[in-house]
Amino acid sequence: MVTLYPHKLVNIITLDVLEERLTAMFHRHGVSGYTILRAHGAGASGERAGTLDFEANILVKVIVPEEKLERLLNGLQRQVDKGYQLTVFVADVDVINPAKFAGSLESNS
Amino acid sequence: MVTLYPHKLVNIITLDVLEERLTAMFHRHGVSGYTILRAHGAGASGERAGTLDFEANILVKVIVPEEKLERLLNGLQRQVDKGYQLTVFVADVDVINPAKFAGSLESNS
Amino acid sequence: MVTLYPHKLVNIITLDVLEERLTAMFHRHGVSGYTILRAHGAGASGERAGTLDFEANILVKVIVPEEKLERLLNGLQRQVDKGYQLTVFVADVDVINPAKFAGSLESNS
Amino acid sequence: MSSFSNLLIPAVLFFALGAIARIIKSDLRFPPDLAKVLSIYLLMAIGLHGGYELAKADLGTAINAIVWALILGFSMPIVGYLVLIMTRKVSPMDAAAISAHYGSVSAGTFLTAIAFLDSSGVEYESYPLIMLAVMESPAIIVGLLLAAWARKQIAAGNTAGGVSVDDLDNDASKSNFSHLLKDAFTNGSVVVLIGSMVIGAISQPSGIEKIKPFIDDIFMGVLCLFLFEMGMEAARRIKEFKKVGAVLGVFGVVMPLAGGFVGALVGHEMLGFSVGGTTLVAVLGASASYIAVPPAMRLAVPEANPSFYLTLSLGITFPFNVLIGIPLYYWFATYLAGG
Amino acid sequence: MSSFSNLLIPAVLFFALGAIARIIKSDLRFPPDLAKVLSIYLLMAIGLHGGYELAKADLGTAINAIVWALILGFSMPIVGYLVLIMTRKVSPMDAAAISAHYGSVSAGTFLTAIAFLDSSGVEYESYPLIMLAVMESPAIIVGLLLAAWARKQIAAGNTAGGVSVDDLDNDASKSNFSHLLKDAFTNGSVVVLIGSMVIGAISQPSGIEKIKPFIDDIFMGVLCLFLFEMGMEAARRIKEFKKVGAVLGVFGVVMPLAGGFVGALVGHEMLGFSVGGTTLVAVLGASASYIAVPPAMRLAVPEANPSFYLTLSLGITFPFNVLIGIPLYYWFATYLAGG
Amino acid sequence: MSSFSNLLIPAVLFFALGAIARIIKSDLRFPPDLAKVLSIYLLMAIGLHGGYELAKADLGTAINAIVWALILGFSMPIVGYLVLIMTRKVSPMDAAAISAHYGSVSAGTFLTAIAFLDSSGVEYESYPLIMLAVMESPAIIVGLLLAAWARKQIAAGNTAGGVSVDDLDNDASKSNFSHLLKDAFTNGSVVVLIGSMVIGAISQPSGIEKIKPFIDDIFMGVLCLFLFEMGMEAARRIKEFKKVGAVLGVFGVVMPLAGGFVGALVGHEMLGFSVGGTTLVAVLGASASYIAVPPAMRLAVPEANPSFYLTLSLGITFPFNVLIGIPLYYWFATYLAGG
Ligand SMILES: Nc1ncnc2c1ncn2[C@@H]1O[C@H](COP(=O)(O)O)[C@@H](O)[C@H]1O
Ligand SMILES: Nc1ncnc2c1ncn2[C@@H]1O[C@H](COP(=O)(O)O)[C@@H](O)[C@H]1O
Ligand SMILES: Nc1ncnc2c1ncn2[C@@H]1O[C@H](COP(=O)(O)O)[C@@H](O)[C@H]1O
Ligand code: NA
Ligand code: NA
Ligand code: NA
Repeated sequence: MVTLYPHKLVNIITLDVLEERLTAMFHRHGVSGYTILRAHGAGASGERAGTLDFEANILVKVIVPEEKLERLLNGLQRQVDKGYQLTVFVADVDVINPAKFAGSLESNS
Repeated sequence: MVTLYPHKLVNIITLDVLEERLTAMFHRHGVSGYTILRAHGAGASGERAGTLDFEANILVKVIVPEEKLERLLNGLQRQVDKGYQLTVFVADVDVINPAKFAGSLESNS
Repeated sequence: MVTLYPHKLVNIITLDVLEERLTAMFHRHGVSGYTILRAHGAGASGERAGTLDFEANILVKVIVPEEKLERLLNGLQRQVDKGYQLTVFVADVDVINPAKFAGSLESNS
Repeated sequence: MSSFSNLLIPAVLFFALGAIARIIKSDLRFPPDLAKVLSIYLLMAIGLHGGYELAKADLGTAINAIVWALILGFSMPIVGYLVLIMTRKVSPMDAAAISAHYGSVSAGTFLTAIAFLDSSGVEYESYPLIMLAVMESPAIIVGLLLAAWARKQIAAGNTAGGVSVDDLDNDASKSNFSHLLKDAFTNGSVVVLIGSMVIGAISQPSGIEKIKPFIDDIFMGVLCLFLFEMGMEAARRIKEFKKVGAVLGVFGVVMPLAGGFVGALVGHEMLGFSVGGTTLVAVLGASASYIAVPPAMRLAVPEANPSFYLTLSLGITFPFNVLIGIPLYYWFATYLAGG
Repeated sequence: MSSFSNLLIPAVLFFALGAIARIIKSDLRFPPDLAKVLSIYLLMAIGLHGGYELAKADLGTAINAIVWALILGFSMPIVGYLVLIMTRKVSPMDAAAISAHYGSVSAGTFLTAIAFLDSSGVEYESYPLIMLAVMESPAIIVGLLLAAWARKQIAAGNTAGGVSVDDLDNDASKSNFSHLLKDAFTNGSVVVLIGSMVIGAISQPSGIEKIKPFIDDIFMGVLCLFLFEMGMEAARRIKEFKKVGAVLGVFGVVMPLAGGFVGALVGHEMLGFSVGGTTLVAVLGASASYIAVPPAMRLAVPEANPSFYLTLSLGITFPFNVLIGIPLYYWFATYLAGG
Repeated sequence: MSSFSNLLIPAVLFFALGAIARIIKSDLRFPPDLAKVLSIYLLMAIGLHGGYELAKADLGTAINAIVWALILGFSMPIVGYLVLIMTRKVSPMDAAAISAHYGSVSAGTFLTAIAFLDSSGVEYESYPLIMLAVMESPAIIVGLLLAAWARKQIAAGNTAGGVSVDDLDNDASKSNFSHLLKDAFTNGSVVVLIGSMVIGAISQPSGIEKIKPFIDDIFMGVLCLFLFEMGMEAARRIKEFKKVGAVLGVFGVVMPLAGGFVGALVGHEMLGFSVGGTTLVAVLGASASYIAVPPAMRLAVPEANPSFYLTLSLGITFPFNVLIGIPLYYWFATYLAGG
């Protein structure tokens, strides 16, 4: 029988051009990894059709143990305060291998 | 400390060719935005490999405050009744900026 | 009013080259379908930039009724035991059409 | 050369290679957007080329060709629909969606026919090209009309479902039938093809000269790449043959034969074309769309089962035409010319 | 030929076709990565071509051209900024971001001008090409400086927000201003263009000969495809005109006219170029970037509203230059040469 | 020309430009699917070209070349495996996966060698091309055999893990070793290359003539674009050098030198090729696969650490061969011919 361990999945929808800025932040915030998907969409700032570099969206997914959530959200909030548009939402997920999410990107590289 | 506000995330898996039809519906249903990802997959209707226009999938994500959920799901159900194949699932998510999801696409444009 | 039925959404982040291996497994495990998105990312094994075949990620989503979850997770665990790197996480979702997820891919084709 | 030597044309061989790659279960995958880019290129190139030629052509013959293209495009889906209903193997909605594919045309098949004629050293008129452009839309429209009619019949005894004009929830830009018609004419393939034809016709010759290497020299190679991928897609579809059943499978061969026969007669008798031009009109009659029409049917006739129309047009009729049909229509055109 | 016959150049016609496709709400969609691939190709081709020519060119004139490119690239955003602030329609941050676009250049517009000159049989120097490469970066830098200055002004009365140097949370590789400068020079477009120029200049002639068909023969066709897509993008942006307002809309036409006027004077008076070369320098002055600068501003000036700079550069100035500006600058260059 | 002037070939310069772009941390990014499309094109073009030439070639020599390709492809991974095991720096699984890469070949390196010979005006035989096609698969098979053997050794003292034949959960189409062999032959790269060779050999000459501009004229330019991107990828990998360690790093240089030496001897002594042909066989021996083999190892030897084989083949051996190896092997071939 597979045991499940509760974690938090932080989702961030933002611009493709901010990818490097975000991943640099993840390295500083001790998360163990991230996954990025290309997206398009629309919201308060209009349509982002995704055909030109400057209006393509990405959906970023970061799984963290509950105790790292606060720090990550604070980091994201600071980016928002600076004017970067991030659409952030958090979900509960269960993982099968909690050791994977305890480490940090920095220690890997 | 970042406060989290519970919302609903509606996910819709459907055909790429229906994208415009769905987004037009979102404009009418008062949601504040949407995010679309390209996908492929398989289900009861066979494989959708994504290499030709007519068999590419999309995964559509719409975050709404709880009170708008019913209306959106009803709209989606009506599309299903007309014969359009939609795979719909709903998840609980927490957002950091509830004001973003209270508005509507119509009022933006 | 639309009724919602609780299900499990199994997410798997893995390499693009393992896609066929996973989908073959889904056929054997009686799931009703799957959806696959292309992704890139980073984790303990370094960066997967997605520009070359051998380092592109996929995000696989499989919705199953609760009673099928255990069997699917066991199948995934066996792949991990063999050395295949899978990042697996499970979420609770509600579907509007439970009949869709009761069937199996095998019976379709 | 023997009329069956089309099997030694690179374009046809690449089509076969794609099919073989799929059959031996190769892990070869083409990127998702490649087919789209290649088909935009092909439509742009044939449009420019055709427009340039047509600017020098005879107006009377051009109008005549357009009229016959419209007649073929409107009548063939109706015939197909009636035949399909008579088989009692598919619902009226399926019959409407399938037959729309056969009224329309396949640019891939048309281009393979051109490669065939080129490699046989056979001359051909440029009018069939304008017929290709014209025939994309009418079949879509007839398909929508047939589906609307079938839907009304069904709704008479059953009030649920269907795209009906008074449906409150419908997007204003979609529900209305006039908007569905508009969709048929603003279809992406139609816009690229007709737009490029107009540009080819009105551009300064020096400008056209500058883009010739792009649209002419590398054309055949790009077509090979396109047919390579389409061979894989066709082979994937043919596996679903069993779902479709023998009767529909036969339809997927008989319908192009009938369309090719009628097309050849139109080309020879009505339009007075040479053997090459007659072959091309036959191919227009015989071929079924698998680029422009399937998405249109997905959107406008959601009640139809896509397995049927995709397997028939892409899995059966397309390979049949490429491998067997084209030399056959050519042989028939030669026979007509000699008769 | 009449200087307004540019409307019959295939490149311009495809731009118009793209705009029309969008206006009639065609469902035509280009794959997300196509614009990127096409612009890498175009930058690579013009870089190689230009580098090859420049290797044979006069060093003194080349340096002179570079100096004037720097002067234009640094001064134009400052002028634009002051004008925008005077209109009182946009915030200082918006003014900084918008004006950076006008100091930089649009390779698409430049290439359309070359197509125009080619089809008019007008000769031109190769120096404007090196100016194109040089002008990408200074404007970005000035934009950043203006934004930093505006941010400081705002921060004087308001401690919240903004990219400030002492912000603890900042990524070390981003927060620092010197790193923003570095970004301006390692910008992808700049690297492809300057890298290709160097390769074109130092490669063995036999090697260049082998890649000529790729960079020369198919070039105009690829440009047509690129402008086809850009026509669609421009038309999508022009719809947002109402958000931008009339005053800014006027800026989107007057700024390129002023830039074209100044550029033509520089080309003719300072650099002594022919009518063709003068026209190209005018186009450099007139055009606004919509490939390299928007992402840079998104990243470095997040407080600015992208609707403003995108609608102006892509939706107004770009089509204005392609359809009206280029023949106008050419006419003005002819006038200067004759005067 | 001096044998080190390969550094002035555009293809090599673009490789360097890609590496520089990455080193200066440019934000230049190529779309995810571009490398795939370019490599399909390159394989198709060299296949067609080679098949066309081989149809005119001598059967005896061709068979001889194939036999020697098989010998090289089967023996080199075994030698590599033994050397790696002796270093005691990697596990047996890693040794199996790494050595499979060195038995196989890199089309990018091979094509750069052709650009080098072309620009030096050196003639070469077409047989090495068929050897390229033949050598893709054997190395994969040997890699699988070595891994299976290593796995068995490990399993003797440890029952957990590994792809074992009696594993109940295995997909029937994967678990079975015969299916892994099948995978080696239906590998996408192999299908495109061999399929195109057959098409090139059997097509009518008039058909091949029509696709020549696509496969010949624009070939070098496309290769430049491909190497541009591969330069970026190689530079990204070389950063991981420290993870790999000095001993493995040395292996990444010594192994191609040994392979190039052996390959040159085979080309000159066994096959009697000219200096050009001998250079190409040396490159086949020296180069390591980074397109076909890595995905195959990911799938079949999941226990191996990809960092090792990717850094070695893509980050070390590939740039070494492109920048230093090719002129060296050419010099050695000249020496053999003169000796
Ligand atoms: N309610 C929503 N649901 C899903 N995605 C959204 C929503 N609102 C905004 N987004 C995404 O966030 C991006 C930026 O939104 P905005 O900042 O509101 O313009 C949009 O392009 C969408 O991709
Ligand atoms: N159980 C499932 N889990 C995840 N995605 C599914 C599932 N069933 C269907 N889908 C997705 O929905 C699409 C249409 O499914 P269907 O209507 O069952 O053919 C498929 O192509 C999949 O992308
Ligand atoms: N904490 C995480 N959050 C989101 N995605 C992750 C995380 N860790 C790993 N991944 C994804 O899983 C892939 C493989 O991870 P790893 O096996 O840790 O190298 C990465 O390339 C990421 O796409
Ligand atoms: Na037809
Ligand atoms: Na400018
Ligand atoms: Na080798």
